[in-house]
This record gives sequence, structure tokens and C-alpha cells, in this order.
Amino acid sequence: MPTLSMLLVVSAALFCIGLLAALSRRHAIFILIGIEMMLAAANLNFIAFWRFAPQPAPPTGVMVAIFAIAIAAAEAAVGLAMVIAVYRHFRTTNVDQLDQLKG
Amino acid sequence: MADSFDQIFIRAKQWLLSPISCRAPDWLIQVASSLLNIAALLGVFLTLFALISVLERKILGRMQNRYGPNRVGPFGLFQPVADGIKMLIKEDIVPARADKIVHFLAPVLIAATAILALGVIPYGRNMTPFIIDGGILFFFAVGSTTELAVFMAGWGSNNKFSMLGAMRAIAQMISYELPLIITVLPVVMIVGSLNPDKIVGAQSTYSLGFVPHWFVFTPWGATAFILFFVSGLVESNRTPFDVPEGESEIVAGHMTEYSGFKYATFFMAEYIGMFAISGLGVTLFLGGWHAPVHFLEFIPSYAWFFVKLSILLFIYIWLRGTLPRTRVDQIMNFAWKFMLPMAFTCVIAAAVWHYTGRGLRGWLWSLGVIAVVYVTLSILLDTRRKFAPRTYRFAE
Amino acid sequence: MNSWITSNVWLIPAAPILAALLILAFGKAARRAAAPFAVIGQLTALTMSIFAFVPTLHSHGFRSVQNFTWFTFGEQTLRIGFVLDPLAAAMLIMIALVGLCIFVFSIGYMAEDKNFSRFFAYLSFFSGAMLGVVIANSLLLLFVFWELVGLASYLLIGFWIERPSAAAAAKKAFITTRIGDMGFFLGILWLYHRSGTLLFYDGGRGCLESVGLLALGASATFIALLIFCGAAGKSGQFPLHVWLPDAMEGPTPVSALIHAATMVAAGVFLVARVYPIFLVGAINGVTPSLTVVVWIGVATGLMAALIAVAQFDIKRILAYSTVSQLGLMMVSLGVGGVAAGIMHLLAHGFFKALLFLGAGSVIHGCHHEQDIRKMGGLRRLMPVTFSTYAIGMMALSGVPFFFSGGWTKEEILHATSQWPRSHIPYYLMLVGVFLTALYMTRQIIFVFFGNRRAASEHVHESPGVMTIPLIVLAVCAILFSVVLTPAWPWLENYLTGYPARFDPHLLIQPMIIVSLALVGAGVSLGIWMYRRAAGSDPIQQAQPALFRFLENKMWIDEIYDRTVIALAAIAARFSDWMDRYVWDGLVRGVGAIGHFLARLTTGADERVINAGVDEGTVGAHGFGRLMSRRHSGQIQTYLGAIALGMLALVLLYAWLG
Amino acid sequence: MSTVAFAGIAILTLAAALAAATLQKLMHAALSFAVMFVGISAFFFFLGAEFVGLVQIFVYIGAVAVLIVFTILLTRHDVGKVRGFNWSGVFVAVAVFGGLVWTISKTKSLSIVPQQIKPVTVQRIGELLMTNYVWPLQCVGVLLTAALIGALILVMEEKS
Repeated sequence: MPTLSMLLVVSAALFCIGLLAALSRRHAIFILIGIEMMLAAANLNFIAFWRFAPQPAPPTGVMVAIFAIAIAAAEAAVGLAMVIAVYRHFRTTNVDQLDQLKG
Repeated sequence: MADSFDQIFIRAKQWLLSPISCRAPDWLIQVASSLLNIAALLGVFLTLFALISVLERKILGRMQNRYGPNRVGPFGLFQPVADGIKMLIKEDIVPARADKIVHFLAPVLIAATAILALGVIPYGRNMTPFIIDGGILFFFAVGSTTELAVFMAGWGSNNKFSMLGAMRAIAQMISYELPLIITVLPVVMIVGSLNPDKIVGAQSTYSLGFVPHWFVFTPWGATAFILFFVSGLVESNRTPFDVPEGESEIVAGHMTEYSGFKYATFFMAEYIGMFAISGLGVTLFLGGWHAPVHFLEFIPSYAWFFVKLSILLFIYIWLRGTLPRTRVDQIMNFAWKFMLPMAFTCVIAAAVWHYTGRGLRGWLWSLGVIAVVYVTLSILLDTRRKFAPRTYRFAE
Repeated sequence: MNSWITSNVWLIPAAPILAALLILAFGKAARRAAAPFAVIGQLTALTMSIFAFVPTLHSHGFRSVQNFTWFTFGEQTLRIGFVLDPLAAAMLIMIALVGLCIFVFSIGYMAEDKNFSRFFAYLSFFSGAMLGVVIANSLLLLFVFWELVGLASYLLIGFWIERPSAAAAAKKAFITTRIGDMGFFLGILWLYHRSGTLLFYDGGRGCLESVGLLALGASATFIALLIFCGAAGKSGQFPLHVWLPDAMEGPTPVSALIHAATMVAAGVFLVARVYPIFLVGAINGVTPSLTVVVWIGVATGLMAALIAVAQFDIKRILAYSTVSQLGLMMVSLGVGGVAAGIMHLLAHGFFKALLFLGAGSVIHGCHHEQDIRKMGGLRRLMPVTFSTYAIGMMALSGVPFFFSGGWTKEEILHATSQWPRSHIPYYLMLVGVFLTALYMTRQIIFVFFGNRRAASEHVHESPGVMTIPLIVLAVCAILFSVVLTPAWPWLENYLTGYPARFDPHLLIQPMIIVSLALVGAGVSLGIWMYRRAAGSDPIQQAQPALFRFLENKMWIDEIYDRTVIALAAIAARFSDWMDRYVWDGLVRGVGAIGHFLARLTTGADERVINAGVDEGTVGAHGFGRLMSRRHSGQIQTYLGAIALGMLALVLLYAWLG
Repeated sequence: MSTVAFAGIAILTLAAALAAATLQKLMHAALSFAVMFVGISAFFFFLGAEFVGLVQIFVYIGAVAVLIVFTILLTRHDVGKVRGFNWSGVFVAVAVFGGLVWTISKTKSLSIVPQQIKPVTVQRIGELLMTNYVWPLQCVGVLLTAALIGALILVMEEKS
């Protein structure tokens, strides 16, 4: 059985790949994909910490993961709806061109 | 004696595993056992697929006052072999501008998920291939992947008909997935488990020795079963809900650009999906592998399962022979305006049934709940008002 | 069901109030739905009242009390509650039933009014508030509903707000009853001060139970009189009766509701409810407070009966008759005949509603003409209205045996004759009975008999939605007499809590001869005097001065104008003067000082503080410009910055720990 | 054995994630994204949280992935264009990864081996959801409803 730190490294890697997708890709959907990945990495951490807890602990990690999935689903729905709305309005999904909030 | 017949397949599996069972490590035995299960599943259901494909044509033929296939082999029973050979040796055409990988992966994924879903259904006493605590959830989790596969097929083909068909398919699948899952909820609620074995176990007793405690014999169960069956028709794209591949409108929907063995895979996946959804229906509502009356228990349990499955499959075919195709907007309206409220009503009716003591009183109460909602919905959805009686004008 | 309603009796007033809120919530859109809502609400209340009535029959002296804590204020807890006893149950049914009839009648009567839905909302609200008064088990809660009744009556009397007279009448009703309520409120405060509780019944600790009453001591007389002030205001007793006839400005169903079922009943009901307080220290059933009640009742009854003889407005006659009957009830309560008074209240509720609705039907038929001199001969044109009206008239006049009013009046006279202190009220009441028969005969002859006059052209019978409530109420007025007969005094025993016995010997009593003779005399005199009266009054011709005195309501309004209101005007003018010249001057002086100080601080502000702030804002502006350049609007830049910040935090923690 | 399985799952997941982050074709990226979630739910199965794994597949592949491909379809005209790649993001990501790994390696107590625990049954989760977590559950319900309505309103065609 692998140790906790191995799992944490995997989830850190997953997180950073998500970060990479969110930071580097120009398409708005990629940003959403990246965010979902980061959320998944966080979920993995929750489950891992729960599994490696010293005592037969209550399944708090599992519960948090379930709620996180539900919230991530809501976030995905709203996020994708926003992508569609933005696309309708600006005729683009390239986030470089979406800088209306420029100071 | 009856018991040995009942458990004959279990014994056979144990016998097959016995050479390695004392020496090999645990995980190897598990892998071997799983492989045996998979082999058995594939063997049984691919045979059943072959059988049903020819039987469907024969039954449809009878319904349309003609003979079905009757040339290849005795009674045309070798027809599927001939079809299979034809499909295998046909040229596999991939459109030039298709997304090759996606185009290739779609049939693989759709067949794989369809077969995966079969894995959690209890086919007989101790005959559940994969025992998962959340088996029902697994079934639907795997089933929901089908939508992605259909989309891949539609997108990968790079064809307008394919795309439209895929969109139609996904739209109706998503719409009917809700009633499908919600009609399962009352059963899960009453049994208190997502485990298919426990659900079958909860239907094992009999009243007065001959009325089985199947959930289909309660008002909520009967309603949920009908809704489940209709949703299952949609999920497996069967008539009267086969708009995604309605050949008179959009050629063959998302399968337009597939030929040869890939097409056969789609075809197979559709049938396997039908088996899976019917098997789940049998498990959830029709008492699984239990006999309908107590004194018939001596007949092996898997036989009962397959008898019930066959009856459901026959109804599928029967419906195909009877009903015309529904219009797309009608399908969607029906899902959101009727199926979904009725499905929720089933959940409430099941709760009412539970809290009024699961007896005759509960039976009547839940019947009342369902009747009230049904009548209300019928009044609300009455479309007759919108149309005037047809008037004819003749040349004067 | 029965036990359920006794513990949830608050639902009864809740139903009409909910209906009112629904109607108001739907607003003008609900014009068609308003009447059904109101009727259904009232019907629900009636059904629940009947359900609540049933358990009170089972045991004599039944009383079910639900108390709960409203709020805690420091160490004081304020508790309110609901009570269901025979008194409340009987009142509930009467109010709900009469209210229902009036609601149905209103559908026809108000059909063309543009504020139809508002009217029904008010009606429902009124009915609900009155039902609340009946079931309140706390003087405070009763007072709350009491004021809601007042508010509802204000809204309804002034319903035709575009008429100045209606607005004035509403204002008058509100202010006049408020004068009484002031006394009532003082009484409540005093009572709370003495007994420490406002609950009527609280398992022996309520203010109407032995412990609470003992705590009142000598002040009970004053408390009772103060509470009676409120009752007098609502029930239109002598000094405060002036609003009641003016309240006729409201639509006729409102008059019916005010005069029969709700508002005026509240005062009599209040006295009956807190009767134990009146009885504190009673010797032989007589206390100073009750004596006051008797004399005020006598004065009211006789005065109103006299005035009624000389009125020409069909509704005004009925209004004064109501005042007179209320006086009668008060007398009954005062001399100890509580059950008789309440029975008369209930019976009066039915036949007075009947009379008012009948009058409404006549007014409706005569195209909103209210002067009886212009009517006549309606007998044949409006047969249903006429026959039901005649039943109501006979019940009110006290024709015995078959009409509810006769028996209850009999009871009251009987009780009054037994009063140990004086016999004068009894004789005066007899005069009142005679006058009642007289003026009712006068009215019915003017309206329904004789030749057709100006307003009787184009008269038509009212639609079914109006006549059916009339018939229902008429049937009630007759049937109700069954439970009132002395031979089988079921209702009386129900109210007082003893089992009823059937005793046919009591059917004929010597007293009845007297009143029978009086009623007969009144009716015959009326027929003789008015048989040829074609649009003019024979008394007016014979005794013009007396008639003018009575027609102008004994100039009580004018007296009030000259005295109370004039005094108030002088006080107002004085206050105005004080305001202008005394207080204003002071305020101006203070203002001037403030002004001076303000100038001082302005200087300091502008020269000292602003300079610093200006520099600060310039700096902030520059810094903001600098920072805003960093805002590229690119979400990915922000995300990167967040990630780097997070990294820095993680590294910091790792380095520290 | 379990280490081998772990390594296999990790490689599958990270490869799919990397593919999802870097593939040029959006549709392929979305499909890799779905594969990555299969990997993650395999992780969950591996760690004894079967239910979460199933929910993960159910929600992400059945719903979120389908939503993403739908969105791709609806913004199709913008898909084909070639986009630049923001290399500064790579540096940030690598820096974060380095920092995290350094932190993990520095923490000593993490190199533990898990104890045997009983698997969390669906029934236990259900009971917890209905007892200890009933308020979060209600809140999530409200949130999902709000998200549904919000998403609908966002994508509704504006009527001219």
C-alpha cells in the first residue's frame, strides 16, 4: 500500500496540471476544465487524509468530498452557461479578448 | 436435488477455480474469478443478443402477417451467424474528415459500458457477477457514460445527420434519465439499500403463500415500473422513442457514418443496453430471480430471471410492432411534464406506503396519492382544448 | 375532530382573516374570486364553529382553555390564550352563520360596486376580528381583536369614501368608540395592576377566577365601570350612542354586520365575559357597577325607542331600534339575567340581520332610496322581502310564542321585575316594549302597505342571492324560538351550565299577559295611527315640537357640538397658540445658537481639516492609478497571481513549521 | 500488488490530465478530461470510498463532461482557431508543484501506512447525510436549484 505522501504528490501534480490548464490555455472552457481538475485534486486529498487518519474516524472526508462534487457540478453548470453567454455576447471564447474589467 | 440445479453454475465456477485456489495469492484468485464472470456474461448475453435479433425479426414478421427469416438453418436460427459474417467482412469506411480517434472510440466505449452495466445484476441465487455495495448507483453511473459515447459518435463522424442524431439522442436520454433514476428511488427507499441483492432479497416473501411481495404489486411500484419501463424504452432508443435514429428523418442518427463491424457493435450495444435495463427492471420490481408462487421455487432461480427478462424483451418487440414513432417535442414534453412529476409522486407514494404501515391501508393511501396526481396532471396537460375539431372543405 | 378543534380554536377567526389577506393579496385581479374566497372562509369558520359547538354540549359547564406565552419581558411573561365555553361557542355559531348570510347577500347587493373585492376583504376581516373577540382568553388579546373590530368598522362605514358623509360617519364612529376604549384600556391596566394577570381562566389563577377576583377588592367597582366604558362605546350605550345611527352611511350589509353580528354584540359580550368582575362584592346580586349598567341601559333603551318613532330613514329606524335593544340587553345583564341578555343578543343577531338585509333588499329594489315616506305598497312587488321582513318585525316587536325575540324579551322583563333595588326599570322597559311594537308597525306600514309612492315605481324583487339569505335568517329567527321557550329553556341552561328540563307548565306565565297586551297595544295603535298615513306622519302633524325634538335625536349631537367638541376646539386653539408663540420661540432660540456653532465649525473644517484630506485624496488617487494599471482584466493573470500567493503562503508555513 | 495498481492508476490519471490540459483539439481534451475522472474514481475505489467514486463517475462523466461537450458544440465557430499558449502559466504551475512537493517531502508524519478500516457503506453515508449533515445537504440542494435556474437564465436567448 502506498503511503500518504505518494498520494499527496499525485494530487499535487493533478492540481498543478489543472493550474496549468487554467493559466495557460486561451479558451474559456479550458479554464473551467482546469478548475474542475483542481477541485478533483482537492477531493483526492480529502479522501486520502480520511483514509490515512489514525483512528477509525468518522467518514468526514467522504462527506466533504460528496458535497464538493455537488458544488463542483453546480459550478460547472453555471460556468459553462457563462461561457455560452459570453460567447453569444462577444462572439469569442478567447479569454485574452475578454478584458472589459481592465483597470 | 433442486438446490444442486439452482447452484450448478456456482459449483462449476468453484470447480474451475479449484486448481489455483490453494496455491495462488488472493488477488490472482480474484482476477481469475472476475475473468470467469466476464466470460460467462459475454457468452450468455452475446448468445441472447444473437437469439433476440432473429427472434425479433420473426416476431415482428408474425405481427405483420408474414414470415420472418426462415432460410438460414432450422427456422432461420442461424440468421445471426450469417449477419455476423456479413458485418465482419464488410469494408470499414471512415469518413475522410472524421475525427479518427473519436470515431473509433465511440463504438468501443458504448459497447463496453453496456456490458459493464450487466455486471451488477443478480441473475440467480448467489449469481451476482460483481457485488458492489452501491450496485444500482454503479449501473446508472456506467449508463450515463453512454451519452458521452453517443456524442463521440456524432461528433467524430463530422456529419450533420450524425450530429443531429446525437443531439437528439442525448437530449432525450438526459431528459429520461431523471425519471428513470427517480423511479428507482422508491425501491431503494423502501429496501434501504442500493445493493441489488438486498433489493431482490426484500421481495422474497409471499402473502398467503402465493402472492409474491414484488414491488410491482404495490401502487407506487406498479406506477414506478411503468415509468421505468417507458424511460428504459427511451434510454435504449427503442420504438416508439427511436427518433435519434429515425431513418425517415435523419438516416440513422449518430450511426450514419458507421459501417461493418463498428455498426454491428452499436447494434449490439443497443440490445445489450436493452437487456441491462430490463434486467434491472426485473431486479427492482419483478422480484428478481424469485418464483412467482412459492411451490414453484424448485425451478432454478436463474430460469425465473430469464423467463421474466424474456417477457420484458417480448414486450419491447411487441411495442415496436405496434406503435408509431413519436415526435421529438412530444417526447421532451412528455418527459418533463408528465414522467418527472409522476416519478416524484411515486417517491411520495412510497413514503406514504411506508408510514401507513406497509399494509392494505398503505396500499390504498398510496393509490390515492398517485390517482390524485395522475388526474391532476391529466387535466393540466389536456391538449384537446388547443385544437378545434377538424373541419373539411369540399370543392363546391 | 372535536377535541382537535377545541385545542385549535384559533383556527376559527384565522379562516376569514386568511380569506381577507388572500383577497387583498390578489388585489383588483381578484374581483371574481373575492366573493368565493370570503364565503369559503366564512363557511370554514362556520363549520369549525359547529365542530367546536359539539363538545360543549357533552358536559355542562364545559370550558377548554389554551394558554401560551406570547413573549417574555425581563422577568415578566405575557401570556395570552383562547377559551371555548358555551358562551363563546354560541356566539361563534351566531356570528359565523349571520356573517355567512350577510356575505352571500352582499354578493348581490354590492354586485356593481367597483371596489367589490376590497369590500369582501374588509367583511372577512371584520368577521374574523369579531370571532377573535369571542374566543379570546385574555383581556389583552380581547382588546387587540376589539381594536381590530373597531378598525374594520371604520374601514367599512367609510367604505364609500368618496362621500363626505360616509367619511365623517366613519371618523365619528372611530373617535366615539375610542373614547370608550380609553376607559376600557385604563380598566385593563388597573386590572393588571391589581391581579397581575390578564388571562380570564388560568387553572384558578385567572382574573375571573376566585384568586384573581379576591385580589381586586374594592377597586373592582371602578375596574368594572371602566371596562363598561369600552362596552358602552362599542354597544352604543347612552352617552356614546351617537355614532351608531350615523354608521348607516356604510353599505347596508355592513350595517347588518355591525348591528347584528359583530360590533355592537362585542360590548354586550364583553360585559357578559367579565361579569364576575361586576359581581365582586355583590349583595343579593346588586353591585354599584351593575346598577350603573342598569340605569344606562334603561336610559339608552327608552331614549332610542323614542327617537326611533320619529325617524324617516328606513335604516335609521332600525339603527335606533338596535340601540334600544342593546339597552335592553344591558339592563338584563345589570339585573342579573346574564343568560337572558345573551339569549336576546343571539336572537337579536338573527332577526336584526334579517331586518337590515330586508331593508337592504328594499333599498336595492328602490334604487337606493332610503326615505320611508317615498316608499309604500311594496308588499306585492317584493313578496319574499316583505314576508321575511314581517317575520323579523314580529320577532323584534316581541310577538310571543313563535318568534325568538318574544321569548327572550319575556325573559329579560322577568329578570328585570325581580330586581331588588327598584321597579322603575321594569316599568320603563315596558314602555320600551310598547314603543318598539309601535315604531316597527309604523315602519312596515309606511314601506310595504298603502299606495305606491315616488320611489316604488320600477321596483323589482331582489335576486336569489339576496333573498335566500333572508329566508335562511327568517327560518333561523323562527326556529331559534324552539330552544328559548320557558317550557324547555335549553339555551338558557346550556349557557348557565345546568341540564335542561321540559316543563310545559312554564309555557304560560302571568307576565306574558302583560307584554302580550303591550305588544298588541303597540301594534294596534300603530295600525290605527298610520293606516292612512300617506307619506306624512300623524304625530308630526299633532305634536310638531315634540316630533322635531325626537326627529333631531333629542339634539344630542348638537349638545355635543356645543360642549365637548367646542371645548376640544378651544383646547386645540390654545395649543396652537402655545405652539406658535411659546414653543416656537424657544425652538428658534436654540436654533440660533446651533447656527452660530455651525458657522464656527465650518470655518475650522474648511481651513484646517479639508487641507489635510485634500492632500490625502490626491495621494490615494495617484496610488489607485498606479494599482489600476496592474489590472489587466485578464482572468488568467489574476489566477496566476493567486497561485503564486498561495505558493508563498504554503512555503511560509512549511518554513515556519 | 497494490503499489503496482496505484502506480498504474496514477499514471493513467496524470497522463489523462496532462492530455486534457495540453491537447490542441478541444473535443479530445474534454474526452481526456472524462478519462481523468475515471482515474480519479479508481483512486477513490482504491482508497475504500466506493460511493464517492461512483458519484464521481455519475456526476462528472454523466453530467459535467456532457455539459462541456455541449458547450463546445454551442461555441463551435470559435473552436477551430489556433490559440497561443501562455508559457508564463507553465512556470507558475511548475513553481507551485515544486513548492508543494518540497512541503510534502519536508513533512515527516506523512509517510505512514493506512490501517485496515471497514468500508464506508452507502447506508452509513445515507444516515450521516440525514443526521449530521442534513443542513449542508439542504444548502447544497438550494445551491443546485439556484445554479440550475441561474444557468438557465444565463443561456436564455435574449428576446429582441
